[in-house]
Amino acid sequence: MSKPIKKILIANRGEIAVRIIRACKELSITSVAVFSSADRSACHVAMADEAYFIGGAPSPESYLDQNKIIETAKKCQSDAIHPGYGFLAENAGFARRCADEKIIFIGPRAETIELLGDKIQARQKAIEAGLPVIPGEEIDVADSDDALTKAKSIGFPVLIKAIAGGGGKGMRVVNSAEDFNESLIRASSEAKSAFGDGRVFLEKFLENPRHIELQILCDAHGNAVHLGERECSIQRRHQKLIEESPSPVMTPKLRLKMGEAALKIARASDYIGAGTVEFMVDQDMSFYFLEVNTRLQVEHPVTELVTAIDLVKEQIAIAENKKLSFSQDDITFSGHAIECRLSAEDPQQGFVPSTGTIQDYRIPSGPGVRIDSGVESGSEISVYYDPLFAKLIVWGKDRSEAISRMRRALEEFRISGLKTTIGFHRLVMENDNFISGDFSTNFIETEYPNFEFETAADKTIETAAIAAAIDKFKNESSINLQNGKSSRASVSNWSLYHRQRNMRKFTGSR
Amino acid sequence: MSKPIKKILIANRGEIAVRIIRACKELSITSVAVFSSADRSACHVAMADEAYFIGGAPSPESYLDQNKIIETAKKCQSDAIHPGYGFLAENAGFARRCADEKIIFIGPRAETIELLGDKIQARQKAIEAGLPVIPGEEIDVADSDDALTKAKSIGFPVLIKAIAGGGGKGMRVVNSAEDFNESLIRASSEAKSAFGDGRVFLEKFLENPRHIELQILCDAHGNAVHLGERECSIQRRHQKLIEESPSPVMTPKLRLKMGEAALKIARASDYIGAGTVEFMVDQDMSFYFLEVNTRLQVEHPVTELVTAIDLVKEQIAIAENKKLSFSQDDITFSGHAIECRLSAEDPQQGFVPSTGTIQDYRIPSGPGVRIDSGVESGSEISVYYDPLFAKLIVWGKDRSEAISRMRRALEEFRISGLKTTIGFHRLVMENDNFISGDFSTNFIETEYPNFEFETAADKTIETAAIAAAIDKFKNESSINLQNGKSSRASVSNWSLYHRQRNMRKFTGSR
Amino acid sequence: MAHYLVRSNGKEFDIVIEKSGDSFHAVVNGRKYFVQSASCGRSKSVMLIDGSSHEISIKTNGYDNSRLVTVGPVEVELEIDNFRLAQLKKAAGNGSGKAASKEIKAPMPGLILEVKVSSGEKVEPGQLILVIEAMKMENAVKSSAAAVVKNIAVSKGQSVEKGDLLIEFE
Amino acid sequence: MAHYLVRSNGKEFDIVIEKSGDSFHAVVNGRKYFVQSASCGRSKSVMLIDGSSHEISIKTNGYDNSRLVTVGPVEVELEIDNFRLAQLKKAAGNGSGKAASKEIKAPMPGLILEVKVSSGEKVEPGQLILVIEAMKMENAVKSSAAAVVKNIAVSKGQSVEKGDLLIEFE
Repeated sequence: MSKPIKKILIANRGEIAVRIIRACKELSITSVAVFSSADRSACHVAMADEAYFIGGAPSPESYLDQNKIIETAKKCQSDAIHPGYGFLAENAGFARRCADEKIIFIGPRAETIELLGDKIQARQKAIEAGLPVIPGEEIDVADSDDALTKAKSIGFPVLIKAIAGGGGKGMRVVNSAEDFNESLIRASSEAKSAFGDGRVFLEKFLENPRHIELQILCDAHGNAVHLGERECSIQRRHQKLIEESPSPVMTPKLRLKMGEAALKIARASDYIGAGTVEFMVDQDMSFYFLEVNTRLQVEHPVTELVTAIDLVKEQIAIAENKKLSFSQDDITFSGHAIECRLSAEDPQQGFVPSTGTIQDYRIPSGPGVRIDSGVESGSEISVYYDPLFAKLIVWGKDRSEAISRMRRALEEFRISGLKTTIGFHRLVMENDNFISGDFSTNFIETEYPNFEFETAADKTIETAAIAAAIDKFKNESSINLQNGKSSRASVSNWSLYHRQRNMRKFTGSR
Repeated sequence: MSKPIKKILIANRGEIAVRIIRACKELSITSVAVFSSADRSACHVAMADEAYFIGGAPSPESYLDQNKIIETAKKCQSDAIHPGYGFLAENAGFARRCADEKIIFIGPRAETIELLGDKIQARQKAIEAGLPVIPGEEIDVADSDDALTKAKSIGFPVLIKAIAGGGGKGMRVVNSAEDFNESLIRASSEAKSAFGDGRVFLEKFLENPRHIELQILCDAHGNAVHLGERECSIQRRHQKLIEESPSPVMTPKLRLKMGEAALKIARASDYIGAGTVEFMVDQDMSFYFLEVNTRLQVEHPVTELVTAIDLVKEQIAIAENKKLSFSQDDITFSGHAIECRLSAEDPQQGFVPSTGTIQDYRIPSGPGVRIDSGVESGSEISVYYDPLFAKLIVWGKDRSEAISRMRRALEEFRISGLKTTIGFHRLVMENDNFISGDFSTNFIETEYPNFEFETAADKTIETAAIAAAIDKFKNESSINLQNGKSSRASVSNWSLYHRQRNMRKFTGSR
Repeated sequence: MAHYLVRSNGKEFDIVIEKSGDSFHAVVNGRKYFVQSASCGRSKSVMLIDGSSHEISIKTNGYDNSRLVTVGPVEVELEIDNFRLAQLKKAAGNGSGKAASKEIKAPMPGLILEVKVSSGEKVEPGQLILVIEAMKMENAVKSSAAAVVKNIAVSKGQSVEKGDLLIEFE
Repeated sequence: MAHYLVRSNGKEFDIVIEKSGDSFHAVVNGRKYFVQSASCGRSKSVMLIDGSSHEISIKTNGYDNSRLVTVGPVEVELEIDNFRLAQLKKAAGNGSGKAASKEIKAPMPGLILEVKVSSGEKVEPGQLILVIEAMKMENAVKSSAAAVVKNIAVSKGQSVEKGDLLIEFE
């Protein structure tokens, strides 16, 4: 029996909190934001119907504090909690606590999160369900000699990755035995600090693979569908930068096979909710199960644009115990969607985070453009959270239209006050290998080694120089007028006024 | 044979110029803006690749000056001119001049514009093509007695409308013989000043009709399709305010019939390009031919959202002599789209135009929201041009989702510095008769007689009062601190600094 | 602690504000609220009243006591005074109750197309007084009551700004 | 008329600006352009160079001669001087050619996770010096050349701002 949700606490911040609040508003569900001391005036707080303070800026004191979040949900009588992505989204303990407190956790059941969150168990499940996997095994970080032996037997290059978590944290590619030990320690330490679990897994590193993932939706009544794939190969340090759907290399036949594989592991793990089954696809188009993300993905909008299905609303409907309102045959794919993740990072300096107050924020619009943004003019980007500040997603009737639309939209975007990756995305949209669809997860390091990006074109620098000269000329004229330092000995008030009016005219103020 | 267009001069301004520039950018066509002295720093000038000054602020000195526009097009070597809507869009003489100068006019042929621009001829053509028309005839403004006799024979209420032009200008509904004479003079004078042609036509005024129009596309090779209907009944003084597709009363059978009728008149007038065939639909769902608009409509985006066809790009392709890339059977309709026209008008004061400089302009975004805007922060709305500053268009899987999304998007919109119709649109989106789809062209005057709109809710006024009090409290505390007018006799520099820091904290600045 | 009187649209709010740590207590016509307020950019702030979130922007009309407060997408005009000052003003009894309108001002900027009355003429309610063209539309200006025209301040063909005096009645 | 020298990214522009009615003539390294410039809002303007349209925003670094000019979506940093002043500066020959880096500054704000060297230690090019955590990522800071550590300005667990001194070499 379906039970309507009336109030949702969103245990997140930034663009994904805004995304979920928008869905709530359209469903007439009361939205509740929570915020840290760094987010008192953040967009998600301003947009939500209600908002409650939950602690200090560092996430363990606020967005990761289960007690405070549960307490707030109970105090304001929220029926449900949407965790977004990151923070508590894939925390089985938190999902279980919600269940104990009779608060609906908008995500898969705790057991499913637990099973699939452990890469070893998930891999085992995938093997049992008949999915192809990449050769590999768990290693003991303490026994570095044994680990090295195992790495050698798999054969370099190998990939070390955290058993808990994802998103590129606690992940290292090791090309040779010499670098193995340090990488192992770094990966494990990063995993421990990010997920509280230092265990790592070792697997064969595929050369020039593609990262392709399938979106799934499963209700509590045994209905499960996939919503096609997302191509996520454009990555830097295992962090996705650009995603699209369909994949430029996808065929209907391969989509059918990968979709079936995705639904097999979903069924094997009694999956309920929205989820993503990630695969590596090698150069001969063989695919290997990678992991299941038991949450809404950052890149979910590309799927929404090609299927016209609202994934957040579907998540909520599933959490309300509703049946899916469509079957696999009802799902059609139309056109092509691309997403660029816009981050407060400086690509010219190796993508170091850039912090500051956003000024002059102007988002593009017009046909086929969607922005999921978590900031506006006056917002502050702090060191505490993920540097992703907005996602720019476009739809086109085909890939070529989508790329030219993305180019147009990136050109319209304005933001000042800090460095962003917008210019970098503009470069990629002009890159021949990107345009031809011929790329792998090595795209960034192959195309832009040492982060050497083209700077402004000569013509643009000349334009800037002229602009600066005109500006200085105008200011100097204006200062002369204001100070009365005119070449003429005396200027009557009236003629001064008259000249200022003229000046206003030529500067275009009316 | 198709001939690629390389450079388009856009003989327009505001949101429609921006819309066309966006299409040009995505097609790698060089865009050329023209501007009057009131538009030196307007959005369309900033966005175009090139821009040229064409004269004074009043449109006859600039946007309506055919000589200057043709001269500019030749000087900058534009292959084509896109007229947008309004201004020269339906001027057969201008279309003919473009043809003479070997500049492609992006619109129907001059003969078609001439034929259909004359309501009498268009009506005759429609009758010949077998379309149903409303009873009526042309009248002689000078012979008011004869005109009144004709009005009486048709039967009051009657509609007086300008034979030239459209958009509600030179149009009057007359309910009784007493008001007839003055209305006739006003309508004719308005028509003369707007279109240079004071001739008027008299027809039976339908009670509670709907205004439904069909979008057509016809190439130069004899292929013609319709793209479904737009429901445009929400009007004020014959100016459309809200449009949607599909119409809430449309059936597949009626769409087929109206689509066939639209294509009949298109074929009868050798139509080439994008166009709109307008119909009145009465309460028993009989439809009557009204007129053909031989241009892109303001409301074209709702059709784009439900058909996924880019009408501006199709216009350009047709102008390049390309064949339509789809047939009627390829056109499918998905979901529901609604457009709100956002104007600088004050609904509380009878929709009087509001002028000024736009401040704090923030457009909504997120899933299913499109903005076609011609302004940004710092833009000036002057008295010289149409008060429409932006269009907000949403897509939803059904009408109900589209309405709730429109509500959400209108709530996100911010603009200050002048009065707008945004609040009015929010009221309409909550109106039961709008929500049920039960309305006619009389909706505004029936639902909001005397422009008596609900003002801010009591709770909102209370919130504003608290905000003002807190703000005053903060400012007074801050002034006290700055002036050292503390109640304590002396304050050390350090403790003053400390208190200011605290204050910053509680005001949320970091 | 501070005590204010806020008036808007015929409503009065007696408001006492007290600071409480980073936040405030507001007592509004006797009802107590917990208020948090954080600024964002120059003129914007986010205000939480007992947890309810509001995006606020406040514009001051220069030196005086009137404010334009934007609550989300809604604009509210109001006047705020220190409570004691407001009481004094009231006691002084500066007249309320607007006099009947003795003039017509331009409802919008535009061009006078026609003036349909003459000085000394007696007009009926709803009678057409003049026609203004603005943004390509002709707008009829009619009288709201019976009156006698005293002075016509504009003539045909003249451009007017919003608020300009058009007609005075006796 | 005014004469400027603009420098950016190793390029020099000798620019003469002359007013011409509402517009300007700009002679840039001997080439003449017709320039129209209209401001829009506080810091924005639309500039047409021989008809080519550019959206411009200019930020000044306070008192000095450096500017951050945004041309459409592209930021360009440059320096502008009056031409004669620039010539004088050049004649005075204030030293160019940067000295080799003798220190490591924090490339981003963050938390020092580990310091892998000690004072007096000789380091090789590419050697791991320290690890900074920022936005949940660990970032390895390595030496760019062989050097001897003179001073370690930070310690494990310390928060640093971008540009803070981390390590000095001899």
